[in-house]
Amino acid sequence: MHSPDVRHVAVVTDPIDVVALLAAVAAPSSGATSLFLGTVREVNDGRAVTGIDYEAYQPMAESELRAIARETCADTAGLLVAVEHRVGTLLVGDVSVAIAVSHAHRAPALDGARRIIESLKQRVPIWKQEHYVDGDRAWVDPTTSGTARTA
Amino acid sequence: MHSPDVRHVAVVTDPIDVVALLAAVAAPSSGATSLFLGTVREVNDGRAVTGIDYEAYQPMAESELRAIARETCADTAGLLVAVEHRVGTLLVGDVSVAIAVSHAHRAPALDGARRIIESLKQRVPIWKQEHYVDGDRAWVDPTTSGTARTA
Amino acid sequence: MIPVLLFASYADAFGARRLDAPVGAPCRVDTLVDALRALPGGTRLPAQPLVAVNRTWAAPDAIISVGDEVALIPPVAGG
Amino acid sequence: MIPVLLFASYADAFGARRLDAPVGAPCRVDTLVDALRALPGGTRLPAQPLVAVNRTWAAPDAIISVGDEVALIPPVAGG
Repeated sequence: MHSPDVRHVAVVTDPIDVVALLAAVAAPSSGATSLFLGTVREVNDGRAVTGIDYEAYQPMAESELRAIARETCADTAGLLVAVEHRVGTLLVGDVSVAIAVSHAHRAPALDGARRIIESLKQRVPIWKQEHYVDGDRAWVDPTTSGTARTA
Repeated sequence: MHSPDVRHVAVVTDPIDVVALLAAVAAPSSGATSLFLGTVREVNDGRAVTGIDYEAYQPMAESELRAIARETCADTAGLLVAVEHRVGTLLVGDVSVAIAVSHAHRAPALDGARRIIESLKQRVPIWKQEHYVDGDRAWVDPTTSGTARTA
Repeated sequence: MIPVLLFASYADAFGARRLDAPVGAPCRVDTLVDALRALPGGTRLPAQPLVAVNRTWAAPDAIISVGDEVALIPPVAGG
Repeated sequence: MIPVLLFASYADAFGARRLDAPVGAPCRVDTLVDALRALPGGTRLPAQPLVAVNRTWAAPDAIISVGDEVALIPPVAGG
């Protein structure tokens, strides 16, 4: 399925280059760009977090991300999309996911970025294990609104 | 009115440094950042555009932008906001406005950026004169969904 | 005379970025607008142009005092 | 035996990132899950764990064929 509007999709281990992602959706026809960044924060569910290990089922994560991007572009003509998700050990403040969407007009660009992050959280096989200040670790399980402690 | 959540507001003539704006809203408490960029596009209302002159009532534009940022932060605890609007002669692809909003969670970050760009377009005294390929120029008048031709 | 700042299409209409409105302060905002409308180029103003006094939006019945910073604001088009 | 990929909390549960399910292909997805549940650590699986076949989400009644890439998918938590 050819889709030139999906400019870039990748699951990466290196830090995400946000400027490169914005450049990937830049076009003379674009009047608005929406960039969403997910970052590791220092507290989750009231516990102090020092970092997160992200793990992916790499080939399926990339194909699901690409499918989400294609479906979003198919529903809104003129969208350009670039997405990266990072895996590995991230520290507080690190960018875990970046979604760049451009369009001639602002509403489709803003709606597109929102749709992609919501879909990503529903169906892309990526997991995160939080590291806590006390040395404990737990896999985050959104289906139970919390975490499953390990070890 | 003291408002530490409004990290940065400015009307500038130099190119907008998007990375600096993102850094201005970075915080260990942030889990999501939404960046909105307005860019000059090559076509408006069916006419080929070569560039845009942006003009501002500089002190009022800054105070209105700051008021919008403060009101947005006042309504949603934990938002961090940074905004720049550029004035002067911009070419196709140049960033005219950048709005960075961060929050612990994604929905407030995304809603915040959208609210600020919508309010900006309603009440910040900034104007744009489009330059067309044929040499014509016109001030954009959103109240008539079009442009007022000059000279 | 009340000094008035002009911008964008209104500066083009009056051929100036600043002019003196032929009316004395204190006066209402809509009185100032009527005085501007009588000047050369003033017919190009819309029915109710926006006005800012001291960098804040002002209603038609707001009062302009001596020394206020007054600006006539064309339809805004930022972003 | 059907080889199955494991990730995250499921890899922790079984103590492996890949194992062979004691069931022959072709078989249904839910049959495979029942076979995994009988293995050491299998009681930690939820009632209906998600399964992907050839990197695509598979329903409980989907059929796994010889040579398919099968993965047991914990609740996803990307972003």
